[in-house]
Amino acid sequence: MFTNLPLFPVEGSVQAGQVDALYFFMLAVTAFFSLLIGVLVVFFAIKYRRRHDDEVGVAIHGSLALELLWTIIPFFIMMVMFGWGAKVFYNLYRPPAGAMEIYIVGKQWMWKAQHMDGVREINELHVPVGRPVKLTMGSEDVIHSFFIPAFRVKADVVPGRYNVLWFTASKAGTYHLFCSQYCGTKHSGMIGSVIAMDPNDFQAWLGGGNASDTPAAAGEKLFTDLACITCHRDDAQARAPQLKGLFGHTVQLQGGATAVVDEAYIRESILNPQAKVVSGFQPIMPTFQGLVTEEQILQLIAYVRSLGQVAPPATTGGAAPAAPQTPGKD
Amino acid sequence: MSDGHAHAEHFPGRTHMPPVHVEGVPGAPHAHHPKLQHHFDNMPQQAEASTLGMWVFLVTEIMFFGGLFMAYLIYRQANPEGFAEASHHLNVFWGALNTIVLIVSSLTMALGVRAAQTSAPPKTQVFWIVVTMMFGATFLGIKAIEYADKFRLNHVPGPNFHWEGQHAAAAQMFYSLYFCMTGLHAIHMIIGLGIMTVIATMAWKRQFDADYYTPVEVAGLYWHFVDIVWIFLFPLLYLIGGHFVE
Amino acid sequence: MAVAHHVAPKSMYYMVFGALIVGTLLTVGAAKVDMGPLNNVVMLAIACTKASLVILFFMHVRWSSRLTWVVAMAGFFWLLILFGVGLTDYLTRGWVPGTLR
Amino acid sequence: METLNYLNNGHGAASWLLTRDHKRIALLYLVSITAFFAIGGLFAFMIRLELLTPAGDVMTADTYNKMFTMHGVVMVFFFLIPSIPAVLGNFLIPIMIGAKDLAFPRVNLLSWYIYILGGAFTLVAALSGGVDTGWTFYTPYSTAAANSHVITAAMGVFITGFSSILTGLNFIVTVHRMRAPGLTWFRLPLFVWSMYATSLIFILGTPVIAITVLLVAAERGLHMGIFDPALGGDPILFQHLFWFYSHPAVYIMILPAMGVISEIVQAFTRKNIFGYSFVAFSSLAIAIIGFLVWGHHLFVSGQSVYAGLMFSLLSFMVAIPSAVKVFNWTATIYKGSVQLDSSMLYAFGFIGLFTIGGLTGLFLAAVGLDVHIHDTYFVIAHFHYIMVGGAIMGYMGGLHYWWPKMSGRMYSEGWAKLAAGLIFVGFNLTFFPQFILGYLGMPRRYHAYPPEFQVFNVASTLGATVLAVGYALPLVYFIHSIFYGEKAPADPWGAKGLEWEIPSPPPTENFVVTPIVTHGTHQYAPSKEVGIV
Repeated sequence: MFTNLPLFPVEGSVQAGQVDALYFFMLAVTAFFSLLIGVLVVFFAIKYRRRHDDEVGVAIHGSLALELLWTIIPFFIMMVMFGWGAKVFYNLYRPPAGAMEIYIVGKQWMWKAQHMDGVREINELHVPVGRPVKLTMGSEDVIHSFFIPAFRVKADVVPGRYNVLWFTASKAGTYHLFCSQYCGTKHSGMIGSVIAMDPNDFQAWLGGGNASDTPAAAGEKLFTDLACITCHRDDAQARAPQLKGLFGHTVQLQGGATAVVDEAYIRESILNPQAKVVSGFQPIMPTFQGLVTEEQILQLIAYVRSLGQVAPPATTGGAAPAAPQTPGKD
Repeated sequence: MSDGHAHAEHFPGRTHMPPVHVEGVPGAPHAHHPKLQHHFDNMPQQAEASTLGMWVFLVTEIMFFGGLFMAYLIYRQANPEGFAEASHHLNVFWGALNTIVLIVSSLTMALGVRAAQTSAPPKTQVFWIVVTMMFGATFLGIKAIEYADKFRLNHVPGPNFHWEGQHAAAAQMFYSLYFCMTGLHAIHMIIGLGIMTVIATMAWKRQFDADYYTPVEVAGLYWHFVDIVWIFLFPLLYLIGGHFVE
Repeated sequence: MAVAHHVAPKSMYYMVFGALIVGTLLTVGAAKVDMGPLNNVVMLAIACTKASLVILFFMHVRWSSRLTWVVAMAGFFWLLILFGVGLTDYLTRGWVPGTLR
Repeated sequence: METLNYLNNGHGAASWLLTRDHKRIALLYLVSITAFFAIGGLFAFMIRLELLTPAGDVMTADTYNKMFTMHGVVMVFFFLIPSIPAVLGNFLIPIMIGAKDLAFPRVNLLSWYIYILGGAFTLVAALSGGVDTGWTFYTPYSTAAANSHVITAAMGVFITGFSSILTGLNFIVTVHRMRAPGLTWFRLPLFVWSMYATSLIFILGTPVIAITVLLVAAERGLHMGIFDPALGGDPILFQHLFWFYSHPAVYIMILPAMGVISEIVQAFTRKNIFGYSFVAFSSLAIAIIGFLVWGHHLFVSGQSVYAGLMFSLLSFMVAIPSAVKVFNWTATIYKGSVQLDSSMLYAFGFIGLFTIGGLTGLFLAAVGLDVHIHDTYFVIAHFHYIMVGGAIMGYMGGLHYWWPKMSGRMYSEGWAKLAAGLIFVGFNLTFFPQFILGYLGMPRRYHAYPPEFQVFNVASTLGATVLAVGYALPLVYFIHSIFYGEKAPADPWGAKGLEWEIPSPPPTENFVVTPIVTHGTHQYAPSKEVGIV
């Protein structure tokens, strides 16, 4: 698929068309103004070239009308560019509800992907064509950046937090995956492929893949192994909040604040449990900083999610495990 | 400032001068003050340039500390409880006492500048500057006591950091900021003491009078600025919410 | 001509000094009263007042040229730009549904 | 019998190393900055050499990473930022405002020594094994992961910052307090306006990067942990603080060049600038709005979506004063008396390349489009059009324009035109392909790359070779002119301005009699309003 001299990247996603449309619009406008300036400068330089040594130019001090003209016209053109760019950006960074979810972990110097039904990949990412895919991304060490040129999407992967990226592949094919934030020695080796497949092929690939435990199942196992279950339990002896049906809810914290239970909150609660303690509980949970990897944290999150959430993603096959529906009210 | 300065609002700095000024021609009234540097026209121009220069430098100092205050702002709004908990382990008494010590030193500094302004005898000028330095040193002494305390309690960020309370991570962040901010402030105090030593020596050599006291004035600006930084550091570090709980 | 600078009476310096000490004691006192979020406001208001007193009187800005005023104000104004524009990020994180803090 | 001037008034090393004459300090800067330009250029050449082939086969990945880091650090902090201000600004500001020297000559000399000290730290870091963090020192890579001399390099940047601060402080006080009688603000040469605006950025921005790299050093050396995610620290806060200075730093580079271009365009059209006050105030507008746009470096970092939108809007705003300048220069050429000497060729090159650089900046300001081209070669191409196509073109133009004044000698105009042409062609061949590479998706800082990107990389390396020849030529003919060039008259170009009224080279205290200014610079024709509205 790589031709020898590409001049323009393949449009492999729905987003690519939106970005390219803006690109061509800006290219046209800026080419016009570059040519305008270039032609005027060259034309004036020739027309008004100095013809004898003591010639001087005509004293012109300026023109308010012209100044206003070339302030206001660029201003409006730029407002169009801004508005258009803002619209594209807003779409690029607002994942639709019900997108197929994949967890990504970046570490020096590889990309790890976990599909919700257990398939894991390294430096490859298989996605179906025609379905929104949402990546929740964390980093083990330094800042990386997940970049698929053919999809025109990119987001930094920052240690200590999750960033989200989404796209809908529109054309089957194999595309470059680059790390675009400098991350050390083998930064240029932190590359891979994104393989967009027809939905049927994708299902076949999932089925024939090296599926292990789903993240939720792996998370459940961890939940027991790390003895989380001793405190987070369903009965009256629970010394910690019950996790069933918690995801997506707003919880009341000590000190009066509230927090929405999302990926970021669960992550913080595992690594820095004292930061936001749910009211009515003692701050007794130990930190798991250094005891769990980023992947394991994501598995624990998948497990908590699988215990039920407010608005379960309307996904099937390859998405989050079917979750028991809980009423979406606090 | 006097009439001379009022003009400076409408004309550039050099309009104090008669319009045509030929080098070395008598008639430029202050051209021969021994402290006038060759590239200035007269004493007021030189004095104004120096104070303006110090003010511009203080703006850079504001931005220099500003980066730290920004970090403080971001992390405190992210961990209000952790910061409060960490702050409770600072000794409010020492902090308040040091604030008062610095305010006293600012007063004596201001009186020192005034002594030079009014051509007071060198003894008086030196007296005020030395008193200022003594209070500055007192401040650093108290700071040293506090630092020693933190080292003893292992509240210094790094591998040996130990925290007994609930918010260990936030507390370590707080103390990272505490040591950076107060440490940088202390370095400014030490530099201030160095400057004051020079100023005191110059005052002792009878270099300052009502006609020429720019160095004292400029050094005073610096000293007061360092005081202002502490005026903000004290409540922000020592008095974070909830001292009524105890 | 060089004695252009305003010489303030000693009594003024002592009055400003008194105000600064009172301010310090007030801050310590206010920290012991539970006013909720107002505690921070009161503390910062007192600190700003104290700083203004030092700048206006001890640092002679009260009698200085307009340029000095502008320079002094510019420093604090730029600090507010750093804080204000920087906070637009921190205070709006997670506002768009689906994005995380 | 040579008359006494600043060059022959005192001989020997001490007369230079202890000088307080702004003109001699400018020459000290000229020599040291040229040295750093050569070092930075050498690193650039190594980068282009490696990128000739897709596989990383010329040097190891670690070496390559150190090469682009040192290229960035040296070029940004030790060449571009001080270039025009410290050389041309130092030399010209006192002369242009009719003063004998800057307000604080000793501070001026001190700032050169600080610059050299900071440079020494950086060179020590380079020679003792290098730094591999990128010139941006992003945390947590720089604080936790990098295994190179980060602290030494960070201290180099920290120290050099004070050199910038002192230079900016000196300029601001000088412009406020040292102007000749009658030289009102609106009679100032536009170069002085642009240097004033630049100085504002120096004093308001530089301290922030100073404290930021200090915190990186503290975190790395003392394990303080200000940006450490494990303690709840935010690596993105580093980026905010870093770019609060480092984006305005781009305007530190381009504003002085704009000032130079304004002077050259007026001199070589023998015509006063079109819309003086708009050009003057647009410098201030760029300096001020430039402080509000830093977040466009964080568009894909995980900064909030709304902050991204705001920074996008503000980034578009800063383009308007730049556009105003370009339109005004174009209008100035209209009905001028245009003479295409080498300085003017550089000015034309500047206008063309800056226009492309500025307009591609709009692509990066459009936040939805930036997501794709962020951290790709599109960005590299864009900022090299601004920094090399803009700032260095301005610097070269300024050097050619004022060289007769500085050295007292004329250089070979023919060679100079050839060099200007080579630089223009070489530059475009080097950097234009990188726009295409960037949109194709080639990320920056890549040691090895997929083979389909090779053609453009080869073109780029070829261009870089031409560019290197173009930059080497002036070194040769400028040095040649010092020994063999014919003596320069006071005003070789028939230009107007205080600097052209004193001998070339100027006497030590510039003016024997303090000038009295009655009108603005560059008034060639008797003033009459020509309506074109």
